[in-house]
Amino acid sequence: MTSTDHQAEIAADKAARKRAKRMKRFDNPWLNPKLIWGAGLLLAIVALGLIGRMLWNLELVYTGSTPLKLPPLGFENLRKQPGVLDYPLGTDGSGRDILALIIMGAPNSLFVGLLASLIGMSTGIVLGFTAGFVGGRTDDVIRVLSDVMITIPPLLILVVFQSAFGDVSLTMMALLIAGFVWQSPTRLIRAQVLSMKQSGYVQMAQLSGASTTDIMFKEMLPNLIPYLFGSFIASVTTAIVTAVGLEVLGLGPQRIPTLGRTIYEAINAGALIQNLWWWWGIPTLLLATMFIGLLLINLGLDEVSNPRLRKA
Amino acid sequence: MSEPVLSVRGLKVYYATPDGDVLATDDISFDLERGETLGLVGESGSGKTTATSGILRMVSSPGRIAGGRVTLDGEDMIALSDEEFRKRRWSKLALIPQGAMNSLNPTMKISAQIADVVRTHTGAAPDRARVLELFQMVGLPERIYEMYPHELSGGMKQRVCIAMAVALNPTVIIADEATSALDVVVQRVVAQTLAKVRDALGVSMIMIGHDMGLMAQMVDRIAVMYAGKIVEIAPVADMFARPGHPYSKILIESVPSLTERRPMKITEGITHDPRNPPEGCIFQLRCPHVNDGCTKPQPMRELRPGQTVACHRAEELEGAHV
Amino acid sequence: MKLTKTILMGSTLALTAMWGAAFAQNVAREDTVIFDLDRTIKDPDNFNWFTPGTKRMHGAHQTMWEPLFILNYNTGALDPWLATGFEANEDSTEFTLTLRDGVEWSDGEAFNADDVVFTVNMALENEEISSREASTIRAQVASVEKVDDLTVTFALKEPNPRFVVENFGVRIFGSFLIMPEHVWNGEDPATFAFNPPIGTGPYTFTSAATNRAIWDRNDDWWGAKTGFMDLPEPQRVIFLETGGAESRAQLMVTNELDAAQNVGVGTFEAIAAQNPNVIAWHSDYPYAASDPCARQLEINTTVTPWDNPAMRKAVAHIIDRSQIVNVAYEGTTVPSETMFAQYGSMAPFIDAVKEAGYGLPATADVAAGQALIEEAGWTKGGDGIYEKDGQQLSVDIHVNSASTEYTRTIDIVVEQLNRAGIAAKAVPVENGVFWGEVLPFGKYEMSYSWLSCGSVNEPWASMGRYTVSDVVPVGERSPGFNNTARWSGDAAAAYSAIVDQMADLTLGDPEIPGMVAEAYQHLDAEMPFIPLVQAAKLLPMNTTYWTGWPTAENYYNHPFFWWNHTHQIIHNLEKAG
Amino acid sequence: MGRIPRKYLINRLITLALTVLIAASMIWVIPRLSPVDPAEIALGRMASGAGAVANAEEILAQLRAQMGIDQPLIVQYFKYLKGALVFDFGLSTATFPTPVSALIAQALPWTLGLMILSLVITFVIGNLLGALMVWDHSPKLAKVAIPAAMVFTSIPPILSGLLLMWIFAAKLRWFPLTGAYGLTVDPGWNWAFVQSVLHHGFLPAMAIVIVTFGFWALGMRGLMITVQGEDYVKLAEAKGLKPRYILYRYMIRNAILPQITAFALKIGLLIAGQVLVERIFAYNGMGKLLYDAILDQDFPVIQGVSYVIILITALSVFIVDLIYPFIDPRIRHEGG
Repeated sequence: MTSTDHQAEIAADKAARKRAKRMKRFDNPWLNPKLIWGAGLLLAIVALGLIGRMLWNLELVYTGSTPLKLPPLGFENLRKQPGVLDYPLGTDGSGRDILALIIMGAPNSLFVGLLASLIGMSTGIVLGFTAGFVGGRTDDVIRVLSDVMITIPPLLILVVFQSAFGDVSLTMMALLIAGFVWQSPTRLIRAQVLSMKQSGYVQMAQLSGASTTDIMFKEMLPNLIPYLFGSFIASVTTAIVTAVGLEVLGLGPQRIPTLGRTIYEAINAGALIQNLWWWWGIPTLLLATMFIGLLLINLGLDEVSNPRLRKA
Repeated sequence: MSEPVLSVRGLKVYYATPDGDVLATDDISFDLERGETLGLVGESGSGKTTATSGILRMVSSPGRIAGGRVTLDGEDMIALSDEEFRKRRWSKLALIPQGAMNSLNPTMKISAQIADVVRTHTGAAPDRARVLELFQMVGLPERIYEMYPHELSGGMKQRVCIAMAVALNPTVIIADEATSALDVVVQRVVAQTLAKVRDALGVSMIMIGHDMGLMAQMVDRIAVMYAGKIVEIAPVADMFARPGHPYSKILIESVPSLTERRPMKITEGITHDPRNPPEGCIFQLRCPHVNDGCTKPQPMRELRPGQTVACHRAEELEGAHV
Repeated sequence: MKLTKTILMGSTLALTAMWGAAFAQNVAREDTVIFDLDRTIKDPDNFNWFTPGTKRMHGAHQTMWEPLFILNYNTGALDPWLATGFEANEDSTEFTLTLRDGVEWSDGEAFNADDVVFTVNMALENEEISSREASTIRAQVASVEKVDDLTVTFALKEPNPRFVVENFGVRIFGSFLIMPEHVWNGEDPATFAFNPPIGTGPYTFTSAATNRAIWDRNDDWWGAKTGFMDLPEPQRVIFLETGGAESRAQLMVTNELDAAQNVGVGTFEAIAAQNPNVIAWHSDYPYAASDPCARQLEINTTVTPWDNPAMRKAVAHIIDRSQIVNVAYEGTTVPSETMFAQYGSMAPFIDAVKEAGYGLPATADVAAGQALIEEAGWTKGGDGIYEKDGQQLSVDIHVNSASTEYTRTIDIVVEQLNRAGIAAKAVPVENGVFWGEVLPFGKYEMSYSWLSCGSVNEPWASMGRYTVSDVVPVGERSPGFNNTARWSGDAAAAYSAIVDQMADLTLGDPEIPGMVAEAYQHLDAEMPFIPLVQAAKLLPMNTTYWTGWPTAENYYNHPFFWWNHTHQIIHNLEKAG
Repeated sequence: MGRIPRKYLINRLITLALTVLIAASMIWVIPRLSPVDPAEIALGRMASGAGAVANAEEILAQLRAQMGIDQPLIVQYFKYLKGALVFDFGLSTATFPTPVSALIAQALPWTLGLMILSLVITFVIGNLLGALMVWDHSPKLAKVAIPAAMVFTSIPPILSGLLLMWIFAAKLRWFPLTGAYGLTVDPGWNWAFVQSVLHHGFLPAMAIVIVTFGFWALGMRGLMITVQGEDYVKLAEAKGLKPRYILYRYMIRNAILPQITAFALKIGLLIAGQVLVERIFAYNGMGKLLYDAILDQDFPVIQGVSYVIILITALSVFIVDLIYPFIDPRIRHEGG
């Protein structure tokens, strides 16, 4: 073997190793670009909340702490007042700084969405597994319960909450919404469990004397994870949309700034006709960002679990 | 010999991956004579189904037809527009699919699924008598006319697929492992039905499968595929008597008799990375007879009339045991 | 399947029934005046105003049912309408009303003393009819008698010099409306729907759905025939539900509405910028007209530490009224100087209080307030909040969440108190709960309200609400929402004595202003409630089709067109152009 | 189409009755958990107008009697159930003493008519767009435009309504601003009225469509991905069927089935979800009624509306259960 051959071989080997490394990276389906972008957008919102809290004066979320209805920097409002650096995203009709509002509000909306669907999903997982695995009367009860719950309008319950407590906290709101997002994971998991019960490896596990809970959580759960992830993201979206809907109705938390409540106040104050677009527009933009983030994660997850969808 | 009804030349179907193309079907060429049945064999993943996808232009993303020519009745199939090609489908080139269990639309009646293909290509729906005639041809009872797929057994569904394939008297039928999902008895009966229909209509057929025993009974010639390439084509008798390629030998020796079945002989050695095939013979990593010459390109060459093979040691190995 | 069918059929029937009343011929837009309705007409087929609901303010008492008198907010005088005048006896226990001659119901029957006696007796005899006006009559009137066709005498249970203005004069919102005896006779007043309705007004009912009511002019109106007044110019009056500030603003811009309900000042400016024909009470900033109910902070005088008058006084010092005006009202109103609504007719009393030195400053004197708190033994803790015996000085302020006007005001007060060292917190409560459970039972420390509301042309109506006779323990209902602060003690007793004396004096008695000032010293010293700001309503009015709207320059009366006095507005409208 | 076996029908009916009974009981119990006394609230509301009311205790006792809340809870409960059977929910507290049923009768036609229609349109559009996101033959633009359009789903419906109102009614004046029909048309079954109803209904319907189609589109997308991989779709392609025919008969036809169930389950929620759209357009459907009732804490009305929503949902599920075997031949009418 000549030395040039040898060198060529080394080079080829290097190239191959590099290629293998790259392949590995690309082959990891979790590094899907949509997934990364989606997660990035959500993280940006969380970061806005965390970093904003450190850098910005949060006293500005209180009524009357700023001049009214100032536009964002570089714009002018109907009264020809220009935006100022002190309130770069403008102020609302009660003298509150929009930037401070979204620093406080945006993570709150995300928090409600995540918490609600986390609780909802956990309930759904437990009930879905129980219904699918135990079957019989238990299954009937869970099915009827979820059918009943899906028919009851959440508004009714929230109105009662409000009259009982005067106000709802973020956690209470999340709990309430969780009461309306557990049904679909329950159904999904029940159906999956029923079909998986027939599959070989679960029967094998049963024959080998594994306990029911072991089979449920050690054998079946891991196989359901892609479904659960997709379902989780979908329910976060639903929960945020529901929460914002309630806030826009004026039924959300009263004293805690949320994006929905900011939009509610803007609409109540006639912000549209006054061309105070930053008041409703910026929170809406943030909601849209959140939604796009969740949508991208959802699309990304589909591609992870369904390679056919991956682009060349 | 007359003009072949179907001629495939240098067909390449590549699947794109982030790290370069997978050569699912690389440069395959063969002819199908009129009235002939060609068997296409090889182990799973050897590119048999991909090859038919290429011929049927049903390669979906991320795959693509990277080159080659398919001529059917003297017409270049690859050059046709999508819409033109769609019109050729089924009327000239029909498919009996691999998974008959799931190949029928669960929400449409059997008769409607036969009717819609006829209507699409002839402009008029077939009358009931024609559909029943097709049923009779494949041995299906009349009562299934009003039935839905889930009400049929697997064998019946496969017959429906056969009936559907011949509904328009196509020039060529591709039977893609048409019987592999069925149990042995049913398999035999369905295969007989298929043979019967083929003989009755005199249609040319490409039969895909890995069951050499079944092939021996059904086909006129056999093409053996390995890792996306055709390594040998020969008349069925020659193939069984004097296989030219070591891989063909392995396949054949895995069939001890026509009645007894046993798994294909497992060969030692590693398969190559499909993105990065070795220089020269595609089979060199698993071939028991590999030598230095195997790293040189192995073009198909004629071993004897009608039998072509892609192995430079074909002559010396002939007769040798694996 | 059967159930679905039943529902479908039922709703189809309801739909057809709802549209039963046929519309009259089309009336051109320039002959129509469209008023804004901020509520759904829940029960458009029912015109029994004795039961509550939107049964009057969708045009019924603005176009069809006329009051006996209309209180003129500018002059303080009672303008006669269906009645021509009244006389009271010496001690204000007997009132004799004279009705106008020639008044007719729209079906041609004469309107006379029989109708008045019949309607009043109906209210007296039927306890189940629950409208506020009927209850008030029941509470005040002992008996009613017809003297002749045009004269009626009322005997009262107690002396009440304000009897006519309170019951028949459209003092606030409505008045006791007289119903036609020939229609109502023999009907159960609690359930009678009175459909089709008739009245004496120049308009008759044409049709109503949940979101609009249409009234068409009766060219045979008695007023034109007798020369009382010309026929009003609009041929048709529509009350239209608009669905919130944004939509009413858009309707105003596109000239699909002639008079709109309250909007914010920014919204008004935006409307006016897009439609220069739209005007308001004042032609310039602050545009708005003042509302008769001034806003206040009510303090529960039974809860420590707010049972100490000095502490209440301290809060009064800390509150900066001008900031409330600037932020919550965007400058469209003014800080309250006294407990009274600042109408021209109230000027003598307000001036008397101010001259006596009890007028309230517009800005805060935080230092004075803090001095009072410190005198009471509180010291500032590390976080800037006052403490005593390890307890922080804190307060919950209940506020009705129905309007951002309310919540925003309290948000500001809360901020002001916190900055001064009182840990204040707003507790927003739903409208019905606020009025039904919080206020009357004294279940609050401080609350935002307008309970000193009432006086528009004399002081007693407001002042009489804080007398000791209405004091009940916390947990019991304050009678008539009077003195929910539960203000008692020597000062309160002295105040009550003067106010009770005032009650029996006739309207316009020259002694009253002096007595007001005398009584007010006790209020000023003890502050059971702290007047905040005057309330204001910014009502956009459109001059594209109609002119003659009530404004500060054209002050024939106030512009609240959901009140019973709107007859005056409609009579004043003139076609534009 | 076969006939529905009696046993199956009875079974479904029992499930229907049971669901409605439990749900109806829950909406009866929930408001009673609230510490608020409806009679006090009604009185408070009377007083809130002018800040005073005479003879409070007397009126209160009457209100209690008329509302039936002076009776023992168990009596109230059975009275409620009995009333619910004939759609009698007592009297509204906000507009006392209007019967709740009268309020619902006014609102229901609009909800059943236009609002459900718009929900059906949403369902059709959403599913179609979801299918187009997956379909190989969709225009390139669709694959970019549809996911982009789905961002609207994140916008609160009230904002979408206001923006549509602002652009198409206030600025362009293509559509009327508010109301369910014009001021000058004669309500009844005549063309001018129908036209006016459609003209007025378009924007509220659109406001609902653009914020809810994304939900269906996403669901459909997932289902289409699964169906697209099915052998029968591949065979259909090999059969040379026209792509559009494959899309409708082979793909959507199969993918839509779970969506139909979801629609039946969601319909009540969707009706309740459009309260603010109805409010800003002053469109007097069930949503608006519910909105007003919420603002007024008018529990009898909230109860009545919730009951009707529950009934609509339960009936939709019932109907879907009955017709499902006809749209999905794999399912039979079985006992369970």
